[in-house]
Amino acid sequence: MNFEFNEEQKLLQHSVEAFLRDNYDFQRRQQQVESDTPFDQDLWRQCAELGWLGLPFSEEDGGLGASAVEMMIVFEQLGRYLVIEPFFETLVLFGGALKRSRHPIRSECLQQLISGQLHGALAHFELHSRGEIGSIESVSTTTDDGFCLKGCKTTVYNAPEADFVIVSALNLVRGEELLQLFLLPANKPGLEIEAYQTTDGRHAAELHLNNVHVDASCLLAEGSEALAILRETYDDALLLLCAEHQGAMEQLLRETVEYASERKQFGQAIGSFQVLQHRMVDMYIATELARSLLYAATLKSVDQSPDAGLFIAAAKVKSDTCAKAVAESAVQIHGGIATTNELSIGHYLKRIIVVSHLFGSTQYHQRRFGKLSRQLFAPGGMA
Amino acid sequence: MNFEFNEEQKLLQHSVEAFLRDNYDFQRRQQQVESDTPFDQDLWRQCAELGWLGLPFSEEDGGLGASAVEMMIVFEQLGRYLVIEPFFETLVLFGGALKRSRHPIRSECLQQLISGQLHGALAHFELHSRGEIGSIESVSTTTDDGFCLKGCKTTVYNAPEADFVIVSALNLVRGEELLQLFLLPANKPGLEIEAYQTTDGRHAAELHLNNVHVDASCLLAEGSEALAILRETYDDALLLLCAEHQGAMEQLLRETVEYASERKQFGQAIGSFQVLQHRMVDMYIATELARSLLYAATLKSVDQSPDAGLFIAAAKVKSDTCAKAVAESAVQIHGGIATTNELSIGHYLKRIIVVSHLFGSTQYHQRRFGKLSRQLFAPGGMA
Amino acid sequence: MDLALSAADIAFRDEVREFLKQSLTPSLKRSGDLMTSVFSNFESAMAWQAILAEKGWAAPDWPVEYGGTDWTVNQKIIYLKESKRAGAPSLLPMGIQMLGPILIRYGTEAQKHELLPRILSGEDVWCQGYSEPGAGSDLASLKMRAVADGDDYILNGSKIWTSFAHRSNKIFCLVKTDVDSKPQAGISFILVDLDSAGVTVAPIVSIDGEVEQCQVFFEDVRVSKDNLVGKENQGWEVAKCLLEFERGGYCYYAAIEKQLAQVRRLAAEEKTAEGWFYELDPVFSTRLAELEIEKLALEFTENRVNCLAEGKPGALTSLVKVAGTELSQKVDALALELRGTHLPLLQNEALSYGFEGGFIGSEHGLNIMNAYLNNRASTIYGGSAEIQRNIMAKQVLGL
Amino acid sequence: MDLALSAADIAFRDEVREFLKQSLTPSLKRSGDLMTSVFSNFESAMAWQAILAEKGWAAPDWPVEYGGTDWTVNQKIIYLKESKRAGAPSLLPMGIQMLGPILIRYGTEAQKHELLPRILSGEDVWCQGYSEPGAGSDLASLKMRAVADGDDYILNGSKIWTSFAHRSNKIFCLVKTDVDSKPQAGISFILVDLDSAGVTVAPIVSIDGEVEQCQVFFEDVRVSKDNLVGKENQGWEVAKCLLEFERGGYCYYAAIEKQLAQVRRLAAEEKTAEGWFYELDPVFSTRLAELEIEKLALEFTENRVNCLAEGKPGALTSLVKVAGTELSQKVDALALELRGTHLPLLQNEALSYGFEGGFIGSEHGLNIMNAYLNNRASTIYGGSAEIQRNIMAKQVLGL
Repeated sequence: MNFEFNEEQKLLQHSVEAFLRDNYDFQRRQQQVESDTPFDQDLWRQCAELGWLGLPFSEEDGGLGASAVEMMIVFEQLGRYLVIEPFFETLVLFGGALKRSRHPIRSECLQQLISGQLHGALAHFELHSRGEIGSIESVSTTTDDGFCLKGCKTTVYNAPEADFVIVSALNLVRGEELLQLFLLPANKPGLEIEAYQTTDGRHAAELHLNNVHVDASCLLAEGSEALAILRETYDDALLLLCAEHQGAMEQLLRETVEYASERKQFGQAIGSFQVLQHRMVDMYIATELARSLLYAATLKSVDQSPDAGLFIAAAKVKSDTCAKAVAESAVQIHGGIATTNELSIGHYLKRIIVVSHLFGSTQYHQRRFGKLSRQLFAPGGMA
Repeated sequence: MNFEFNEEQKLLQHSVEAFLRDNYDFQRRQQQVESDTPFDQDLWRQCAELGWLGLPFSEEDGGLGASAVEMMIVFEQLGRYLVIEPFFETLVLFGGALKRSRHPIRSECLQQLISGQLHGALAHFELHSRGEIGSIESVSTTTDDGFCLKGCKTTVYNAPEADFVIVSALNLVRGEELLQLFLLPANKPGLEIEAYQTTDGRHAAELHLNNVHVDASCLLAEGSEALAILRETYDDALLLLCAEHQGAMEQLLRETVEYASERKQFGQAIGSFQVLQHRMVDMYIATELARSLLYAATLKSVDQSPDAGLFIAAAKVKSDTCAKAVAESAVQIHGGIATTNELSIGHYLKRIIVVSHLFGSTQYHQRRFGKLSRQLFAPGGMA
Repeated sequence: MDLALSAADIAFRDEVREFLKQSLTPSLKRSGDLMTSVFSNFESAMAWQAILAEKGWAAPDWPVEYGGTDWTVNQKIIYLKESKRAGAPSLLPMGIQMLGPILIRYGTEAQKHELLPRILSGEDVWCQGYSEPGAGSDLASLKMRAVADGDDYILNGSKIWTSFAHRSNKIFCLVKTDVDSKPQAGISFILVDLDSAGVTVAPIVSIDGEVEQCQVFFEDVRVSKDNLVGKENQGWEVAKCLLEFERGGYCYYAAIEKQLAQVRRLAAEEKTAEGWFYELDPVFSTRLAELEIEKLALEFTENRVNCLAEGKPGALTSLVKVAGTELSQKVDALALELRGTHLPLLQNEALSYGFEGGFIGSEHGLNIMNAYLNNRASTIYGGSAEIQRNIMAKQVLGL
Repeated sequence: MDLALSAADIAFRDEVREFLKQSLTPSLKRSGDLMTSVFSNFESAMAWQAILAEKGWAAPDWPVEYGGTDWTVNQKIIYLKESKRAGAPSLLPMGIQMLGPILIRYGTEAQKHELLPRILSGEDVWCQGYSEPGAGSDLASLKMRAVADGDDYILNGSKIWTSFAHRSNKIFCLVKTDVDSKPQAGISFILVDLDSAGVTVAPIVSIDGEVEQCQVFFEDVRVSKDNLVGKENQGWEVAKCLLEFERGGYCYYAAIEKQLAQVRRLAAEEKTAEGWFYELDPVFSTRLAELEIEKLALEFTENRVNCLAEGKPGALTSLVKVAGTELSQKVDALALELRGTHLPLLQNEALSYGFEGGFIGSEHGLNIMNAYLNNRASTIYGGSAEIQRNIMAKQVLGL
């Protein structure tokens, strides 16, 4: 066992951190959030030039074939700097689903993505899914030359900026519901994008499928293949959300300790009050415990270990719980100022709360862990 | 609304407290616990002379007809002084069930009880009951001249000292299980009492019903009447356990604050450390919140309000939770010494843990509250 | 000891219920149901105040001669509880709840005569100038100065966390009138027109995108000495008294009961990942039962405190404030779970008074993310949870 | 970064498993499964130590020349984990874990030569004289004195919380050899025979009725200066080093894994009030899942710490101690629920080594109430949870 990054990984961590430190301080981030454009296209192009957009893709798709560990390193920094550019949506969700498909368009599409010219969104979950991949209601009906899609996808991040959208629906075939994934251009007639800015400074949409007619060629995958694509993509995604949380926790702890050391009340630095000291220690403990599970789950995922799913569920529960506690403590210790738009603290809190509920709540992942645990742990324990 | 005791109630509180202060300090209590006799017969007789054993019984039964408020007052003091004498078992459980029956022996039996000459035990719950009154497995078979009882009652407090035992069993009548309550002399053949001292310093037993043959005259009640007797008796009992917790919490808080003010470490009283101060404040908050629900539930019970059951479940949950937290904090703040037999703190902890699990766990009462709450709260809220 | 309502109280309760039934319009009720903080939105609060003022119920705590009521403590509790339960908006407390009682106790006859009616009528909207930048809970360290100049003072400094200053025309302030004295001495309590020359109001945008708080800047603002409440340099006494009104004048459990009602409503509408309604989910039910039980404990604690103190708030208000705000935050967390995937949507305009347009997601959960975010401040303002615990350690436990 | 075990480690793991399968008798395993504290009962610990000593595995952390092993950090973790998982009793740590490494680092050749073999063989049973009455976590304020008298010291004072002093023949003590110096200076580390004249051992009965702790009294006890470990007045350095061994030498997650296994076993046997098994109860399962997840987080934190520190315990041990003991107490609470109505029964004799008599209730839950009560002390001894947080605030956060 070994929990140290190797030299290349340290280099990657260093260069992402240095880039964001120079290009992404909180003030500039806020200017971007409050501007008319959803994110910084120049920055995106720079990242493409740095090769970062190619990280999670195989070399034959034009990427760098980085592992989950490298992705974790990058997302920790994205979380730390509250980056709103759609790395998660375009690379991990859209790109993640696409790269796992066998569709002829895959390679071309990914190459455009890697060069920074193409954005995508994955529109799978719906109002009632609550994280359960199998639980959607959108319907695909087979037509003469393809399919007709009906339904509504909820809170689809990056949909307003996407060139392509991957959409899921259920097709009733001989009384069985067959899961299908489609790759559609975002301007497809019938695809209505009800866009809004999100509380965490990004852009998302309700995506209405109003009888969207698509060619058979749009079918990306179906059945167990489609399910596997989604499951693997969301497993990756959950891990990277944990990594984002991790970066946020680190930064919240750092800023809180700094603030508490400077801010005076009743004639002394508030960091000298034992109750606040212990609360900050609990932030530290939470951060470290979450980090351990993040590492463990990421490495299990790299190993494609049979208990990887179990560890990912565990990491998500722990990461959500810890990140929420850390952010709430950071607000409490900062006091009123942290509840304003001015300070970064409240923005971390918002991102953490939102992310913690997007793909199923803590309760959901806890229950998922329980089920997987009974399967894996029960007979004689894990090896 | 009014939450003050009236003059008689204050007087009662004062006299019980004064009596215990003079006669029941912790050292003497421990001598009694470590002695050969389960409890102090002299003290019991004194209490009989003071009339306290008659409190919960009606005047026609020779009692004083005190309300749940007066009983609460007494039990708070019993809890505060960790009294091991079987007020709860003989008066509340055994006496409580007996006084609600219409059996001819009732009055005579209660008079003996009130005069301090008779002890009893209520043997209803079994290993798998977990607080659910309807959930027992002991069987009663109808015979020519009575019944034959088989089964096992678990953790029957005061059984080793009881003259009479009230025992429950299910009789299969026309395919329906009929709940029956029997009043038996404790030396009845077949009634095997496997006695032990409990961790909270009292005496209890596993009570084995090895084909106990009883006359028809031993039948105290059956069917819905038996169920009502048990339900009302245990509702009273739960409230008085909360009252006991309440007295324990008060005393734990008092002793902890005192200890923390005196005990020095690192050159200062440990009570000057802010973290311990806040922990003691949380003990105080818990104690007061629990007290409020205890009062509310007791008054609902006096009023025979339709939501009394709901409030009793709520009070039990809150009281158990708070008492456990208060006792654990008291141990933590006292440090190692509180984990020894010498100090009272650990004995409060043991009593609190035991009591919190005897008639169903916190989880059980929480669930019971949930069920009752859905019935009562749902349509338009409470009046 | 008893829980009984007297016949008079029952009659009173029925009168309140009937009044609420008649007077709470659907728009007002919607604003009350979808509150995102302890404050209602400004428009609904003022609209509801106008209705109450007409009925004579706008300031129950004031003496009858000033337009108040002669209600007993019990009746005030009944009124608060029934109003919350019916979904009435909250009135802005700065004038009615805070300044009013102070004027009645410390004000001159002229001040009472002139100002109290204007509070009731809504002509004057007051805000509170207590905290200053860099000194949140630490009132004794305030820096804003009032220097005497003939019959006037010249004010310089800044106040922060002044709720609704951007919607107010007046402010009451704590100012330093003697800088050489000890921290708590040399403080005075003074009334200032916000349209005075030299006053600037800067709104503070909250993390939920709304503005409730402001910072107010004072640059050589001239105010007549007639505007002092109480004597010069005795403002600390007035301030402490007001803090007690602020802490005591709130019915936490009724607000939490409303939160819980919302949670139950959503739990009957929203489904878990397993496909059943949340209200049928055992884990969710257990968490809800836990909080309902805590609500009951708080409710009867507040009742006890109110009965004990006969309406006069005491040290126990610290307990109630801590227990109330912390419980309320636990209910928030449960509500987040129900709102689920729609949490990123802050649809602030859909929460405004009289809104009739469209929105995304369930209407019953529209305010949940806002309320969660806003309510983080409840354990900070008005004496943080830490300060309250310090107070209890000292005053109650003698540590 | 990887989680992989090397081929050598896998072979080692299999060797450990095979050894445990062969050597752990049912009585030893029962004692291991029904531990009521961090200590096994004395008899089973010594019996297991004898078996390990024969195998050469009794003191993995010692150098090979003194009877230790050359295991890597990973191998030591594997060994600890497999031992716990198989239900092996714990060895008493005072000799092997604490004094041994101290002697190896600070002892004279004579001390090492004479004492180390006697620790391994079980001839010497050591206890630890650190805490004194009135100074639990505050080691710097100790009062026990050693006054030089020729080649000897004369010892006077008292030590408390000396685990298993009543079963030991020797004690290592921190004593004050220079009373005029600053608190942490003037302390020496000395070895004492418990059968010396003037030593009295008074057992302390715990709230679970067992004796693990003692108080030891020293009245004019004469000890040769040869019994110093390290130099006179330099005991503080030795003590600090030992505290780190004490804090670092424990595998919290493996013990918690065992607790959780017991909970799962009971949950498969015990039924809820509703009549189904606890393992099928959604609320119970959720609570269990919560704790299992926390256990995993702790497990990989301990793994990380062990890898980082290459076997040398550092400041992160405070984190592990706090997280480990507090989690362990949460598992206790869940176990109480399962034990239910049988909690009042402390059947201590049924927990003794080799016991074959009868008892009441499920055997799998026999130790639950004892373990709960005993484990309350885990957040107190060895530096309380509060002290550990103070340490982290200072050392890690720089506050």
